[in-house]
Amino acid sequence: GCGSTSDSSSASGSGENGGSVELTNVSYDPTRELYEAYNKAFAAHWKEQTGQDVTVTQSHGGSGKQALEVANGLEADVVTLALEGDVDAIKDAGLIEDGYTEEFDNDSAPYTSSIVFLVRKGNPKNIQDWDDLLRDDVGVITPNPKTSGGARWNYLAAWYYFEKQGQSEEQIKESMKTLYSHVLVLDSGARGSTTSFVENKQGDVLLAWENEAFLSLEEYPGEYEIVIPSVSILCQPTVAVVDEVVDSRGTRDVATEYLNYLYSDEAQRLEAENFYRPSNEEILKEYTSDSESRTITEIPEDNKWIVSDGFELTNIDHFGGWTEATEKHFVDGGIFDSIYEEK
Amino acid sequence: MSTQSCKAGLPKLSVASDKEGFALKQNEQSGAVKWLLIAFSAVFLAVMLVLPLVYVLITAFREGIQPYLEAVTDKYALKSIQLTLEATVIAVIVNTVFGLFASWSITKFQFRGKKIISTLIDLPLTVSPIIAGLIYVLTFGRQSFLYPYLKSAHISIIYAVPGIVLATIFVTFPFISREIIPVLTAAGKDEEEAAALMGAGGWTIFRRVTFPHIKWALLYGIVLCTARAMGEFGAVSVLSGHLRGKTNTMPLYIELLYQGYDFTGAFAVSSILVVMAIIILVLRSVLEYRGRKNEE
Amino acid sequence: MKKKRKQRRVIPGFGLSLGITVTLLSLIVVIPLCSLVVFSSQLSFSEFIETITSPRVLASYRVSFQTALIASLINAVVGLIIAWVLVRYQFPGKRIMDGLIEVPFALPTAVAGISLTHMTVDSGWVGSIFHKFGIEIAYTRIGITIALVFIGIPFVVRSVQPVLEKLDPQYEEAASMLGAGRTYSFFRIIFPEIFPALVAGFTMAFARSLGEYGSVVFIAGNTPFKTEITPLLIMSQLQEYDYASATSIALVMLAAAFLILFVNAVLQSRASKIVSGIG
Amino acid sequence: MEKNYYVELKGVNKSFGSFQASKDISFGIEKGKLIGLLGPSGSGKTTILRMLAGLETADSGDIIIDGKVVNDVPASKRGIGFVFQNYALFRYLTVYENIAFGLKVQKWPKDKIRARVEEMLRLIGLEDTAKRYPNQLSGGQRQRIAFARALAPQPQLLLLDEPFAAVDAKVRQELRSWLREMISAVGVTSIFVTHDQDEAIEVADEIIITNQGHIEQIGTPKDIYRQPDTPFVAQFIGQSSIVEDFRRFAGFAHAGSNATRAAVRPEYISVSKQGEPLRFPVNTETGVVERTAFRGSEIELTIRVKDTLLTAKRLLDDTPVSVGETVRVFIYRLYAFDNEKAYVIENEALTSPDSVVI
Amino acid sequence: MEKNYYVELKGVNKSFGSFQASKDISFGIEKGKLIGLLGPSGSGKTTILRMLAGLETADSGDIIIDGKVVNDVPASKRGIGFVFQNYALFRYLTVYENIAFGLKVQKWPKDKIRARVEEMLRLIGLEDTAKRYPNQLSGGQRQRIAFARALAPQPQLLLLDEPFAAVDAKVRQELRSWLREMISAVGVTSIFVTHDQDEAIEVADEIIITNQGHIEQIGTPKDIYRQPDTPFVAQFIGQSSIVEDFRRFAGFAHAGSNATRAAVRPEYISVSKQGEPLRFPVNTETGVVERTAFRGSEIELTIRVKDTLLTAKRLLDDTPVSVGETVRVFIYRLYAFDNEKAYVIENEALTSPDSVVI
Ligand SMILES: Nc1ncnc2c1ncn2[C@@H]1O[C@H](COP(=O)(O)OP(=O)(O)OP(=O)(O)O)[C@@H](O)[C@H]1O
Ligand SMILES: Nc1ncnc2c1ncn2[C@@H]1O[C@H](COP(=O)(O)OP(=O)(O)OP(=O)(O)O)[C@@H](O)[C@H]1O
Ligand SMILES: [Mg+2]
Ligand SMILES: [Mg+2]
Ligand SMILES: O=S(=O)([O-])[O-]
Repeated sequence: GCGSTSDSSSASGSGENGGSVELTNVSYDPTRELYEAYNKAFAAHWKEQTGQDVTVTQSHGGSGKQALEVANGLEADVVTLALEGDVDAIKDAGLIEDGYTEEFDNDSAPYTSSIVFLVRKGNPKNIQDWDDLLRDDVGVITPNPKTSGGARWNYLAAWYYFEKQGQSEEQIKESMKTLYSHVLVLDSGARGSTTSFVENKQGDVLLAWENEAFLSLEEYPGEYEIVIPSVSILCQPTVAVVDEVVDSRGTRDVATEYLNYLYSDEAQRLEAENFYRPSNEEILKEYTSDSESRTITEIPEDNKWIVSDGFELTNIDHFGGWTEATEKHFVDGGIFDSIYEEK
Repeated sequence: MSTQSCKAGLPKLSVASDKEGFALKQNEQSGAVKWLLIAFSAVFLAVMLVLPLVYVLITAFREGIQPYLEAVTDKYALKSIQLTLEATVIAVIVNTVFGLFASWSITKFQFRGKKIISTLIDLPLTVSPIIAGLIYVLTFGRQSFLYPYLKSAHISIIYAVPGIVLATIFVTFPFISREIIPVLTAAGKDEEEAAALMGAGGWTIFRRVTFPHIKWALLYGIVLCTARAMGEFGAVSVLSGHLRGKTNTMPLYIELLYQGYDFTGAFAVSSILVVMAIIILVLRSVLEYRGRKNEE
Repeated sequence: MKKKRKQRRVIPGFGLSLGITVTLLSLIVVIPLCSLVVFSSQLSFSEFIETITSPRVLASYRVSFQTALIASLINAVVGLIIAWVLVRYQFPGKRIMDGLIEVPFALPTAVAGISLTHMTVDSGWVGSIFHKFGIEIAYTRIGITIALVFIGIPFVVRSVQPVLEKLDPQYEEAASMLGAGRTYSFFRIIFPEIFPALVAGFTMAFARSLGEYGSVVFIAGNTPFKTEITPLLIMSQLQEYDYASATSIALVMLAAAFLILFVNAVLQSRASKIVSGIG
Repeated sequence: MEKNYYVELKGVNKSFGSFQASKDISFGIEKGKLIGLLGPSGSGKTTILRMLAGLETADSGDIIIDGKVVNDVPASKRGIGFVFQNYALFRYLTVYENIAFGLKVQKWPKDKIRARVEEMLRLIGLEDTAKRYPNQLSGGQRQRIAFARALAPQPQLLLLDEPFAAVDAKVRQELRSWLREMISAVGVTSIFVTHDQDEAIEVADEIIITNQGHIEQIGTPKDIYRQPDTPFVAQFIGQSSIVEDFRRFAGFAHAGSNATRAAVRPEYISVSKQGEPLRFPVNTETGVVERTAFRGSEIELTIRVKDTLLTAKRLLDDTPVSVGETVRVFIYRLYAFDNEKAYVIENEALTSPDSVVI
Repeated sequence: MEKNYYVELKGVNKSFGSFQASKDISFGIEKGKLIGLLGPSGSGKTTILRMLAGLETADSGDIIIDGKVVNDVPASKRGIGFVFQNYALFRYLTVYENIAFGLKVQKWPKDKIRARVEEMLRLIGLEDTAKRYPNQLSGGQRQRIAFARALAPQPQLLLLDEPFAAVDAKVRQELRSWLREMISAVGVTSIFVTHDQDEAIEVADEIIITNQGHIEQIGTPKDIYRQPDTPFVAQFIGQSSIVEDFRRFAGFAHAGSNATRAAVRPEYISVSKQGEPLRFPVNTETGVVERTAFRGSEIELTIRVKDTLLTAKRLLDDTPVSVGETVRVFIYRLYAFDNEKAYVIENEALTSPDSVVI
């Protein structure tokens, strides 16, 4: 009973009016709520523009894992992943053409984010910064950098902190090892970690996407607090059209528009409301507060949730871009592996 | 090699026997031990098996009936139920066909390679579901030599419904044959020989002579196969691609809800799965009880 | 002597049934399993050895084997008691108890995993009790073990139960006529009779536990070196696109499953040699 | 005057649910005797044996062994040897361990156990099987091991439930004599159950005949064979033809008692060809041979006499008789019975003085 | 001159793996005869039957039924009735459906099936069991149903594999005569397998004796009983005592042939008390009675004669003989055998003119 033709290839032309089209968006873990909202907006937009009904099928999971599944045959028209490095993996498999980062604005990152700490109400362990994670009484929750994009950002942010402390590479590795030895649960995706921390009450601190942390604040008002470390990293989730798939399914137009529309004002606001930082400076400002407090206990009434000052954000360029960073830290036998191997 | 070894592999659902004979009499002498053991068993089963069931149901209705209904009638929930049922039905059909033919050839004929075949039939029982998923990824994925052909024929197997069905078939593959083979082995082949001698054809022999012997074993095999197929998580998870509404079976959808902070939804869908499985188990008991009664 | 005539098969349907059997078997089991071997051969032998003996992998074997072993041992003991209770005693609620044994089959592993996790976290129904005594269940090996006990219990009960039911009461009567007490005759006479079935049930539970994923991922902390089971490691290798490692480790697991089955087969054949002369 | 019984049952009853398997069973057995419990299937033989052994509890009545009422003594404490129908040898123990089992339980010292087991093995002539498992033995050998196992702890009473049921015809024959000799050699009081009359007659010192839960007759094999007490025994024992109205036969017309039916055994019928000299010329009947069957050493004849079919035998070396031939039939003796009792009745020719003998 | 055989086997061989279960089997059976295949367990009886039925394929040799070589005719087309050892009744079909099965397969019209099944049920006297399932019948009843099922499609040849093995001793006795009569009534050529000589002797027109895969002797029961051809048959048939050097016995010193061993059957031994008149005063031996056993209608004596134990019988009504008594023993006849053949040897007293008869 195997071998029926896949039903995801049933795009019925992109005729001027009427008809329908299906699109598959393979994304990373925390964007579930964002794309649920965005897909509605986009459907309306596309209907208006072409008269076609568009149905978007979502798939979420650890970003790295998602990328590999796409590379391995999961038929995604577009990927909206946690980092460029993951899209590169798909590119390396030959599914995406070179130069995809130039295809859309802002290096094909329609929204950005950063890494923050989520702690329990009242911050009982008084966790303020990265070095607090080295304390023996602190249990840390973060996903597996091998499979999760967020986890890689977490890792690099921590690395950068220790670097800033003036530690040598050996010392940094030592610190990282200590940090990871405090990790209680190493899930395969950001959402898995959030569940472990929030629902299953594991650990004292969750290293989280900013958006994920705010979402928890929203879902569990009064139960958690966000602590912004003194140093973090600007996360640039990257989107791309999967050329091989759209070409074979004839969905390039809608797929391209799907990603393009992420930069529209409507979408940018939607992203901000889902706690992603819009790439549109104007809209970014609408949500930026002037507070300098690095502890956030609730979502501000005025919806200005973005704290812009009082801490330093590095970015991937500091690590020489994703190719280099992956090569050094995350490949098999990279630094991350060595952190585990020597136990 | 594993033909024999797995003989006791699949649990037998047996109707509790009433004849106690000697044992009962002896136990009269040591009521204390008896009740101690019964109590131990009851507590163990209550905590290990009943409590999780109760937990699922209670959590499902924690927020009342309305959210429950919403959760289980959600578009994606219905899709996942449909997919699960599809995969289960196909797996049961394939495995029933396989089970019947396999047990027929193994118990009614002598041939070379029989041992190997029975070993291979049992193999999926001991293979981790993850590995079960993995082998299909390897066989049909992009890096497989088959991929270009599949691609040009527009056939998707992994990260699509066929992969899910395949994985489900694999993990439940031996369930039915393993129930039937011991019954047929015990029954021997005299009756079939007698029928063949009288000139009966294969189908007649099967329908009139063999089938009545195996019907309860077959029913039990189907029940186990169904229950396991509906609940399969690991193998399907590897192959699914988690496309919401397309390749999410119920267990995967439950995971998705669970991770989307929708615990009510997760447990609501779980409760459906639990109830379906319990219905099947009960149905089977009733059918078997009735059938056995009729036979007497 | 003339060449032997070919044995005619009396019962019809040999070609058809064997044909269908072999075809399905090849398509669903044999060919896919072969790709496992093919893929693991991407690695050289030394790489293969290195992969399957790297510290994290070794640690995952330890976790998997340890928890599976403990769980199956618990199952062997508890399963034996339950089977005994179900066969030998008459008490109210017996039928229900008998029907319950199948619950782990009916309850999907993921659901089982989630609900067991919820129950055993520090704030859970069961976890809170143990938490008072400083025992953590969820996200520890204890949790994994509990999940494995859950999925393994029917194997033991259902393999011992029929043997116990069929066990001729005369063995016990004979022992008691020779003056043996109940305990003595249980260990000397009954136990050897049900031992092969117990081993078979234990083996199945063990093999299943080694491979179990669904119920364990939720309750295991999934922390490398501590609570990462081998199937999860294979899963993460898979998700890391490291097929060579995934298949290598999968091969080890497969070999382990075979070994377990083989040991069982040897024990069964020993037992059957003693009682029937055919090994 | 009461005898000095070693084993005694007094008014024992036993029901399974509403079915009464033993009805008011009373009998006594002297020390050293070998008793056969004989009866049709389901007549309650095994039940009696199991109550004696303590494997079943009597509903009422007393079981007395060696002067002690043992009603409340558990099976394991009665010190009785029991040989089960299918032996119930422990399958996972070797022959040696099987025989040693009872001794180990009684905590005999190791060397004594060894000596005793070896002695038993010698006794049953199976010294070289000590290390084997039961399934590696033939049926007859297993039977002997079961016997040795039961005897090893030196019980004062040995019970055997159909000890020969599971062995095949040829071996059974040998085993019977063997067991008979063994038991008299050891001198243990024994009761064995059988539903085969040849077996009971051949092996037992005394036979207890059971039927539908009660005892029909107790006596030596010869008594039982020659003097059946009840209609059941008259018909059950021997290979009888049943005659509806025996008074029609010459020589039985004036028999006392009002019984009309009778059992006639082949060995009490003499068949002569026309012209052969007759021992009792009076009271012979004529009959027509309906069937002859070769029975190895004899020829079995089915003869119609006065509309009744009788079975008789002639020796192989006698002049052959053929089907349809008219022959002369003389019935020496028959067992008449009514609903309650059986009576031995001899042909009047044997008892009245006016019968002429040539 | 060749007989007109209905069934014939010519040089048939069959091996299972390296084990040769049938060695050069050749025999012929006339139409309408009832043949017994008799031999010890494992001697290849079932194998022969199964090859005839087509359930097993002979490695070489021809099987001829009704003049046609059927080697290549499949079992289902040979039109043979087969009664399996354990009946192989269809457990999930009623008695009626069991008997009707073969007819349905042959697409008989419904009303004819009904008529035939009812006829068969009447024939076997089980009209009222039609609706029952096999497990609701007794062993003897099942046997009859199996028989009816095999006969219903009117086969020309009926094969029965140990038809009485599964029923108990008393029922077996009845069934034997029943079957014998049934088969002669129906007139179907039949072959039945047994390992019980009494059964074969009683039921069969002709007996084929098998041993270790080959045929030892073919003949009527009487022939086989009286004239065993081979050492195996001489020992296998009857209840013989084996004598190591029979020439030591008076009356056998000058027997031709160089055989030394012999089988002596009880019925060829006459035992007389001292003082009883002797039929053959010459060539008697004296012996000491070692054991007497009551055997119902007879007394079995074990007598030591010239250091050899002989089994003999005396009638119950003869003057009793007691253990230790010296008696006179006359052996009429014995079966001497060497490694290849058996010879009937009569006591010289019976053949030489100088023996005196009183
Ligand atoms: N445990 C029991 N429960 C119910 N009925 C029983 C039980 N044991 C024996 N019976 C019944 O009691 C009757 C006598 O049984 P018992 O075994 O003593 O007969 P038996 O003379 O030994 O027969 P057989 O020769 O067949 O062994 C039978 O009708 C049997 O069905
Ligand atoms: N299918 C088989 N495979 C191997 N050996 C066989 C097979 N069938 C029969 N044999 C062997 O062939 C020999 C003859 O077997 P067969 O069944 O013909 O004996 P039999 O005379 O019918 O014995 P019994 O009286 O025990 O039924 C036996 O030694 C048996 O083990
Ligand atoms: Mg009995
Ligand atoms: Mg046979
Ligand atoms: O969604 S993650 O890739 O950040 O796990």
